[in-house]
Amino acid sequence: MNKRLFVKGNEAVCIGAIAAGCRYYFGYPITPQNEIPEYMSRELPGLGGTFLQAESEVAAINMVLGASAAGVRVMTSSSGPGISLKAEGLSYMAGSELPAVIVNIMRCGPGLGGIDASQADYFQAVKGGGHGGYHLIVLAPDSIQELYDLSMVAFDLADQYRVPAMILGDAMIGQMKEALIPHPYQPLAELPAKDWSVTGKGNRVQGNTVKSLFLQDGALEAHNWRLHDRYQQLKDREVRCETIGIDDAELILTAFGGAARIAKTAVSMARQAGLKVGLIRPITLFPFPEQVFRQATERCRRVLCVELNNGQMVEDVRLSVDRQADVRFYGRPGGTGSLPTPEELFEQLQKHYKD
Amino acid sequence: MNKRLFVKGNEAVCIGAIAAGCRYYFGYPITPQNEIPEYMSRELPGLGGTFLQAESEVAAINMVLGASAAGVRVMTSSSGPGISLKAEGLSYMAGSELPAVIVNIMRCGPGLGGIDASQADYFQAVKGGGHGGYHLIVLAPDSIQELYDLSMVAFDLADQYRVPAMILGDAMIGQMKEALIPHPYQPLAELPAKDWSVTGKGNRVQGNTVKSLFLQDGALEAHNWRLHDRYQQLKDREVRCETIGIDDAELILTAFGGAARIAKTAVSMARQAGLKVGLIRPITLFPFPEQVFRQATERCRRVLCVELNNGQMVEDVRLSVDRQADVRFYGRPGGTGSLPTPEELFEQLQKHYKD
Amino acid sequence: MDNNKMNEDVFMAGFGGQGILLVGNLLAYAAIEAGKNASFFPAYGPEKRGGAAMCSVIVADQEIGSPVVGRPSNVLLLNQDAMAKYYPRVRPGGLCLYNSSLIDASGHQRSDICSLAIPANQIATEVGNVKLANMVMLGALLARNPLVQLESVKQALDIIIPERNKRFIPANLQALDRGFSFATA
Amino acid sequence: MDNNKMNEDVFMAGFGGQGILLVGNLLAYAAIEAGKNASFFPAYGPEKRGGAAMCSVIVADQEIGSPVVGRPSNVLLLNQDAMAKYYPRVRPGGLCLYNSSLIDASGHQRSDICSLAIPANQIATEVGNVKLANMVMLGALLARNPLVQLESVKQALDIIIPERNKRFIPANLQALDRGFSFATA
Amino acid sequence: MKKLVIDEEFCKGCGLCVIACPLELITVGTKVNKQGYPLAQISDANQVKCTACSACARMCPDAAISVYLPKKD
Amino acid sequence: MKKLVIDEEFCKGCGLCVIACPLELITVGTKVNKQGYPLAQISDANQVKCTACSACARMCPDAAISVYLPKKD
Amino acid sequence: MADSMITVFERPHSLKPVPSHFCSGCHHGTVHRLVAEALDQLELQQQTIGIASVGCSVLLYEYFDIDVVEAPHGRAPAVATGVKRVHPDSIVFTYQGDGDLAAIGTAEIIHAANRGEHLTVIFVNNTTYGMTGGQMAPTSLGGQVTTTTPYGRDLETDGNPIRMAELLALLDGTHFSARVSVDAPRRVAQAGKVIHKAFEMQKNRAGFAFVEVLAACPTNWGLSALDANERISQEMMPCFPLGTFKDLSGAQG
Amino acid sequence: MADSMITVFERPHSLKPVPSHFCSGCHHGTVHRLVAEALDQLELQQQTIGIASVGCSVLLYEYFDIDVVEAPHGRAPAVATGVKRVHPDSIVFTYQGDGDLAAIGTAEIIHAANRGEHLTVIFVNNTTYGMTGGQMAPTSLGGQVTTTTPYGRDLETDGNPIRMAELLALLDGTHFSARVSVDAPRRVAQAGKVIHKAFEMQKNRAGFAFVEVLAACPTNWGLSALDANERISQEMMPCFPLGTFKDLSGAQG
Ligand SMILES: Cc1ncc(C[n+]2csc(CCOP(=O)(O)OP(=O)(O)O)c2C)c(N)n1
Ligand SMILES: Cc1ncc(C[n+]2csc(CCOP(=O)(O)OP(=O)(O)O)c2C)c(N)n1
Ligand code: SF4
Ligand code: SF4
Ligand code: SF4
Ligand code: SF4
Ligand code: SF4
Ligand code: SF4
Ligand SMILES: [Mg+2]
Ligand SMILES: [Mg+2]
Repeated sequence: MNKRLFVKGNEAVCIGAIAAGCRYYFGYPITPQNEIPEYMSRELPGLGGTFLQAESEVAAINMVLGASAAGVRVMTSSSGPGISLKAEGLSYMAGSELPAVIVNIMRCGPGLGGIDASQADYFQAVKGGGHGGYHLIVLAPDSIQELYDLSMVAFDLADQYRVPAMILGDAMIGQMKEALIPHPYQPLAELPAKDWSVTGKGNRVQGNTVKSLFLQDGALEAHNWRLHDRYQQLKDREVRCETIGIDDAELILTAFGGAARIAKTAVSMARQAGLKVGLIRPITLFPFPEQVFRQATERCRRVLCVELNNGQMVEDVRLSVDRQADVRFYGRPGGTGSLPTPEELFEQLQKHYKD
Repeated sequence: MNKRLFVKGNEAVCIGAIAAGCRYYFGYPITPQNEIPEYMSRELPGLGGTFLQAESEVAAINMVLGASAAGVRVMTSSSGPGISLKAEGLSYMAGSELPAVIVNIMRCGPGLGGIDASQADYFQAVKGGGHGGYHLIVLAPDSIQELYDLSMVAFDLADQYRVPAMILGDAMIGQMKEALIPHPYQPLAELPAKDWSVTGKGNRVQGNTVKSLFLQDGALEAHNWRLHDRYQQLKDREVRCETIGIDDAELILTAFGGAARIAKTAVSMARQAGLKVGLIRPITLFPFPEQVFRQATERCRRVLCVELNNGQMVEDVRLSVDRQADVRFYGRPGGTGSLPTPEELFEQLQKHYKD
Repeated sequence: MDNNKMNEDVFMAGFGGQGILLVGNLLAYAAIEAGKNASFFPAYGPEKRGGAAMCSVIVADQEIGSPVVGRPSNVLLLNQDAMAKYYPRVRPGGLCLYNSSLIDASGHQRSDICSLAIPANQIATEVGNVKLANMVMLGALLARNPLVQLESVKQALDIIIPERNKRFIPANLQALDRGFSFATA
Repeated sequence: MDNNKMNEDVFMAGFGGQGILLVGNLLAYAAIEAGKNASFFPAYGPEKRGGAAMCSVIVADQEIGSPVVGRPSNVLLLNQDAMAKYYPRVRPGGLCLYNSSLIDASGHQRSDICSLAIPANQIATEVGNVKLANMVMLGALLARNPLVQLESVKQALDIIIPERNKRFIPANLQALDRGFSFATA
Repeated sequence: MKKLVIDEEFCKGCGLCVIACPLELITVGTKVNKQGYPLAQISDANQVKCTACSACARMCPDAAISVYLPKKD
Repeated sequence: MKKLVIDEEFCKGCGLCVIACPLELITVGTKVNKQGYPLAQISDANQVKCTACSACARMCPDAAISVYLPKKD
Repeated sequence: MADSMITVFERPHSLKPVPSHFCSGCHHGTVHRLVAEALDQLELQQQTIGIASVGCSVLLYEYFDIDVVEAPHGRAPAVATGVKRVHPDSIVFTYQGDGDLAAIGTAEIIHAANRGEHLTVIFVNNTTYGMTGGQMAPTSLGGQVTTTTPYGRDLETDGNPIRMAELLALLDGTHFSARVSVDAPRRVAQAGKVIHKAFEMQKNRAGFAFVEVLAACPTNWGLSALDANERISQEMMPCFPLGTFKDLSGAQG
Repeated sequence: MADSMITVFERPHSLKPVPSHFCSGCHHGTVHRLVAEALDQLELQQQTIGIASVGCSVLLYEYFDIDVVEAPHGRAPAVATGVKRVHPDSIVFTYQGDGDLAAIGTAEIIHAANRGEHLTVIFVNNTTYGMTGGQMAPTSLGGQVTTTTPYGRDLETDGNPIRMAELLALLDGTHFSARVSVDAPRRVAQAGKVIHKAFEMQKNRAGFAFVEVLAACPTNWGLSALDANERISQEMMPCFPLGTFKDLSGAQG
């Protein structure tokens, strides 16, 4: 066994990124993700990379846009208000087909809200916080190990599909520590050369142009369908999902990220209490594991969706399940003192198991 | 009959706003909505109001936040990239329970995209472009008259529920001209006094505080449930929807805003061709007319959703319809030369009518 | 849709500066003033100058659905590019007037529509200003399809033209008339 | 969940500056070094200083689910506020150690848990620094519930403490020992 | 009668009043308030010496100090 | 042989070259290019007078003007 | 106090009688008091609207007994503009940290100044992001170690300490711009006078008034309250000279 | 041209041989040519990366035969920072309008300058938002009628024309800042020299170089090309004086 590290989630995502060859980070401080810029500021200079604290999140995402256009792996991170400010830049990156990794360690909102764990940015991440109907790849780790692993995956998927990838964590996953077993970076696939990137034209016949403006008749529509195909490919090939005990389940609990961690304990409690409860934990939120839900609910008709918000992923669950399924929701929108406990979720399981 | 005006949609929304007592406008130029700031810059000074061209959309929405906190009716408008930049401010306004009207005359994206009509910001408007899981009231006019009418309604609903209201138009509705019959402003309801606004403390015992930060144990959660209740009230009371010929329909077309205008002609063509086609046109996108869809689809099992995007409202349709219903989608993401024609939609109706 | 009722669409295209949007707007406005329903939907190229310009006008008795049509029934084409792009889209049975001063129609022939060559630039120049070609075209259209009365258009012109340009009205009226009579003849 | 396997949770609370996060982290780290699984989950009040501080530690043989528990089995409470808020939440059958130097427990009585008063500030002051009360509490906990060996914690301390503070290690070890023996006695 | 009143609820023991006083009349002691901060204090003897110049009060970041003078009527 | 070459594809008839030329050698005529712009022009007579000072070319916003001089070998 | 006593110095009325959450020795408390004193002296409390920014001073409304709007990070000048345009007769001030005003809020402060908005801006420069745990601010000094410049701020790559009072003085809309410090009693007194003036100018409708205050953040500087206080004159002032960089209070408002 | 001719003046190679979409008499064309000339002269075309901004000049990549990234409105300096940090040996320039740089992009330009990013910034000041149809820009003159100041820009409420060259000169990271004009042949020549220098400095790794160019927008000014050209010296220069406001090119880079 490799030596285990004992680190915060916020650090794990950096360790993974650096292992995956990311040498550029642009960001702006915001709680509860400050350990990310802080870690990068310590490590990147020694690796010949660049850590730059931007003047704002708006500037940061546009520096990321520039660095990505220049052909390198680059990352930014933020939370709540900062992610909102990146919306325009993200839309431009999606439109310009620029890969990058954006980490959102969710805090609670709306507005200034609070710095505690929340999952209220699900819609923003998955349905597109910015304008113009693009998608991000959205990955939702539920452990420090997975933050590390998915950090690498995020870079690979982003490069492969030329779609920006978001790691959607929350204050719980970002701030907690647990063991991490590092392993060497192994790209998911052979990745395409970035021959579209700007480097100075050099001996190329044509200058490279990275842009999202399409003026010719039909050009923008064609571009959008091309992006749409890309999203379809992601749906076809890149879904990731963890399931526990769904084969004999009478009730399926579904949750992602931090909520899934709490849910896992609740599910164990239920199993110990003799309830046949299973778990579906989407790891990719976009692409959403639609098939898993549909198939599972062909047998097990009842699903309880648990989120740290007032109900967001539950819509994607409802859109995915078999027509006969009965999807219920339990959520807490977060804030100081408002994290649900395993006991509380166990109670919910008991309740929804019965009626 | 009142004298009919012949104006652009962008002007109609201003005429309505001014009739409803809006005297403050803060915005930043962007095509295809420039007639809005231009109209306001001409009219507001003479009415003792303030037109201010902000240094950016970010500044504009925060000026709106300030003016709303100060207790007046205030409006801003933008499109695509500019609306994305307002995401943080909108989340703060939602969190601070500040009423205001935000007009989005959608252009196509993602990124810089193009200035033609699109509806690709549906998700952004309806699911929350900003962080923290709030909602805006979202109104989708499909005519110049309705732009005018809903402009007033938007102010009333915003004030009544203390939820910011968005008018979601598109370049087609914003740029086209047709007749407008003005009528005097009549508030929807007796509106609550803005005793929460900042005016200088004066003789009040307590200073008023407009904020979205809640630090006490449980306070933010309680605040979110309070907002959630407000959203539920909107769903219960404020749904608006137009339906045409759904009682005997074998196929229901659904579309909003500009797409609905094109659809209306296609539906007439279908009826003339003897096809029993109906139309559901959601006017409020949030609250979404869930009941209308559910009831209509208890009888008519097939729905074709048409949008100027790759498929967004169709999700809300699917979430609303009867379990037996079969919801299909036809969309074009927009761009120069990519507006669907009535003939094209008629063809789609024929196709989906059959198989 | 009640077939006894009127529902007419007009599509016009040319390049920016030819006054396409102006006559489209004028026509729709005249229809409104005449108590009909009308919609006007402009579309520009990205450039402010020199790019393509086009617009759709619908005039109807009943409520107007789509302000755009895929295959327009009445079409005014003011330059060669517009001819190339939009002539094929004229609805079978429709009417197409084209500015023969700028358009070489030789490559474009359709027997399923009524095509009419209007030497609009030439007529306009005769009236005194080549920029009035748009009015000539509109006059010609109204001769062939009286969506609104020529008179209504003339009155609308008086309202629509801003004070500082009132002196150009007579020339505009003349251009309308010349187009009208050209197409009537 | 296999009942033969270990799965222990510890919750600690006090005010910022009492070193709650430090001992929580230390305990979890020691468990990791000892080959177990462990999670550490901190929570702060909004203020950097003076506000409340708390954390949860889970030590287990199997995979850890929730890093937080609603009703913790092992609880360390370091000030009066923490006592008021968290004493009632100790799981029935659980263990609660409280810092009796700062806590007046008179209003708090439960017969369904094992409560243990540790005069942590006093013992720490005897060791030489009131700030070591956290170590005293941890030592005491380990005497009552050997989630990890005291020895492992001591080794972990050596790794965790940054070079510039190494000189404080002996006092820390002593505080751990004193807490341990106080609770063993 | 006291010229200098230090409010124990507000004081955070920062010591800025101590360095502000030209006569070095204030010290930070060991007594702590309920927030856990040690408190600034002035002895009765020093109260007499105090010139009510307010330098300490002006420096206090927590507005914990009030200064008074006997009326000279 | 021409010293001044005005590219008809680029010229937009703005007239800035006209005012730039110290010798007033250029005019904007009535001939239009395919973008519809009237074109700047220089007569053969003026070609001879042209000093190739390039003032016109420097002013031209559309880089429509090239200037040449016969080799003096 | 007893009737026989004259009050020489007291907690201003515009401050609520509650202890603050600021760290021991944090100068935010001092600046709060100076603002409250100005409001008291000018009798503006009832007509004043404060705009809180995001930073350690976000809880303005917990301490000032006035109406307050909480602005998003950096946007206080825009929020203030909205408020002031609606209530031109009220007194509107923003209270902003250096991260807030000189980083994310650069555009908003420059354009509020450039428009000559009738605002008073209190700018607390403590060379760091206090609230988020001591990251580099645009005002951090060369070589300053922060949590995001662990090897010291490198002027080549991390940028230079930015002098907002001088920069804003250049704009036509700025009527007053000064830099003060609160690290010694006489400088506190001077700072008080300048802040007073900046509010008085607004009362007189004299346009945009800006006061930068050099302040200590003992916690994130990793210094004791006294050492932190000392750092202001030792390290900050050489880079951020005190002074008045523009004063049009004599000119017509 | 024939072998017997010497080329005195020709379209620069770094420009593609395509007509532009700019209006007749628009100075964007002139500035494009000057930039291309500098790239030609310094032989930088192959290593240059241009950052296009949103405005009438967004189509930079249609005209310059170089690599280009299109930045969101106002963010070109941030995009350029990202590019330059990755390719420190390439030449990176932004080309921005006055709405882009002096309004929405204020924070980005100030901080790029303040960091001393090794960039060349070409700033085309035409006192209006050209692309969107002639709205007020931060640089619009007092009294200027625009589509959003229909009664003329009122300095009291709409703000003052902002002088970016002077403002940026104040920042420590700025190594060069100048204002030029292209309204007369000799000024075009001078502008060319200044732009050349701003690129040369970057080649020499000398830090942030800024060139503001006064330019005409005949279309939105509602003037003929000639009258628009004339307005530059008549109306703009009194407010925006030409000159070099900072030049550290002599100093160590
Ligand atoms: C958009 C956004 N980005 C980042 C943050 C996180 N944040 C809160 S306060 C702060 C900076 C505080 O520094 P400063 O303005 O100097 O105030 P101080 O705490 O030092 O007084 C930051 C970055 C936020 N709340 N919103
Ligand atoms: C975020 C955003 N806001 C607004 C716009 C619309 N917009 C496009 S260009 C422009 C301003 C152009 O003015 P300027 O920068 O001066 O360039 P010019 O066209 O005058 O050269 C604006 C506001 C946009 N594209 N994105
Ligand atoms: S008022 Fe003056 S003399 Fe008295 S304690 Fe304070 S500083 Fe010292
Ligand atoms: S300055 Fe104030 S807070 Fe600090 S020690 Fe003195 S009285 Fe206490
Ligand atoms: S300056 Fe250039 S574009 Fe203008 S008229 Fe002369 S050649 Fe033509
Ligand atoms: S080169 Fe000189 S002389 Fe010749 S046409 Fe041009 S400006 Fe006139
Ligand atoms: S962190 Fe710094 S700025 Fe914030 S309250 Fe503490 S000392 Fe003051
Ligand atoms: S609108 Fe103005 S800036 Fe834009 S191309 Fe035309 S003249 Fe140039
Ligand atoms: Mg600060
Ligand atoms: Mg401009």
